[in-house]
Amino acid sequence: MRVLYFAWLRQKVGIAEEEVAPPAEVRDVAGLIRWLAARSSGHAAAFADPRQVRAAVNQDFATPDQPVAANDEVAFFPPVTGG
Amino acid sequence: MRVLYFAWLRQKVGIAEEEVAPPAEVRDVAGLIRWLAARSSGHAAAFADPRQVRAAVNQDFATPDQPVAANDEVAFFPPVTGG
Amino acid sequence: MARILVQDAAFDLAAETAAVTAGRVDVGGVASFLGVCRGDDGLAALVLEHYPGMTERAISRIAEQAEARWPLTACTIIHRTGRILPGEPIVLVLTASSHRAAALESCAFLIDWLKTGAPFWKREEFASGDHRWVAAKAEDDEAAARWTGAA
Amino acid sequence: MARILVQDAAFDLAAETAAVTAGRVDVGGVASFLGVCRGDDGLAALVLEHYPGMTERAISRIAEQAEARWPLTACTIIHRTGRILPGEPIVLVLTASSHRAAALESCAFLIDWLKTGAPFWKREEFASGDHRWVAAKAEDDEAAARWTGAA
Repeated sequence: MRVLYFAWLRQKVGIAEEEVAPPAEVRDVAGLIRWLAARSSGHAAAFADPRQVRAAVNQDFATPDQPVAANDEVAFFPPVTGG
Repeated sequence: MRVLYFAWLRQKVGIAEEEVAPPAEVRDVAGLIRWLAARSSGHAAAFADPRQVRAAVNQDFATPDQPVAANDEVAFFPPVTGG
Repeated sequence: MARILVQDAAFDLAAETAAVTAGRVDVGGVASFLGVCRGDDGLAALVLEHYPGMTERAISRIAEQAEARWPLTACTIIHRTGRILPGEPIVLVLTASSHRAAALESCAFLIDWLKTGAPFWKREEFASGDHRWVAAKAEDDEAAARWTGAA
Repeated sequence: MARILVQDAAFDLAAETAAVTAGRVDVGGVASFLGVCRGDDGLAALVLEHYPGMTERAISRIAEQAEARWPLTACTIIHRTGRILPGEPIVLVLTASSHRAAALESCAFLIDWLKTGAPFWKREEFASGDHRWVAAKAEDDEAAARWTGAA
């Protein structure tokens, strides 16, 4: 599973992307966030306030209950501020 | 009194402007229209359908009951179609 | 202070846009509407007539209303007259503001009002040699009227 | 078919406008919105980040929605990324249609949705050396949401 981080999530985690192999009990976006948050203090800081975190699975916006699987590209980022 | 005609009113009257001296009983735009319509067949044709005629007195849009006086500039034209 | 021009000549959209942002850092958005002459039904040309003096005054008043209603940093209205061919621009409304909604709304307001509140008359000339004066549209009156409702 | 570009480079408003009218006579109006970087509070630069691939897809979908909702003859969206200085353009939305209301409304719709539906993130850099990520605004969500209400 490829995980990408953008904006201040990237800065807090300290990397722009990583390949991860979460255990089978990680089934959805919310579960992935909990698992990732335990990987480092940077990850913990990035996911400290879940209300400020948005996700995409395979480049579509995703809700916390969206399933995730081994070959997915999952991205985490703050609410968007373009335009 | 200076009277101006625009668009198809100008074409029907046959002139773009004229100096007129209506009698004292011509007090407002509606009265002026009645008086002008009697001046020629072109004038009569221009004012044949008053619903299609708009007026301005001294370069402000005017209603039929707007007073007119000797030194005014009065214009007649169809509903506007700019933009 | 609005920039208002009524002229036969073409205008330069890029130059007009650049002029409202040049040398300032308080402009967040520039909205524009460019009205273009369509070539429907064999139209060969539009000929636009105006009432010199009154037309400019009427546009100035519409612009003043927009500037009173929205916080604009610039407002440019250029309306062409004379003979205009299909595909050529007729009118430019350009508004700038710190806030995008003010720029967008005032631009729509101005073009809606120009259609009904400024003395211009369009005559259509056809390839066949026929010509006719364009009739005012009820939908234009409605578009202008919605700005006077609750908003 | 919308023209969508996400790029660091500046863009040419005049060329984009000319492209949507060139060689055709069915365009009655071209509406555009140009978003510009303001220099509030000592801002030295904006740095815009995006999600390559997803950003273009998200914009394409928004453009498809606009093209389904309004009869557009053209739809151009250009969003810059990277470092942008106060006074410089950030984003261009340009819509063309036979009808002015379609061009004006779709342009407003697209810029409202770009603010909330396309993955871009802005970081502000100040003359003092401070920097901060721009927070999303509730008013932008509201502006985008009004397009899903009764209209």
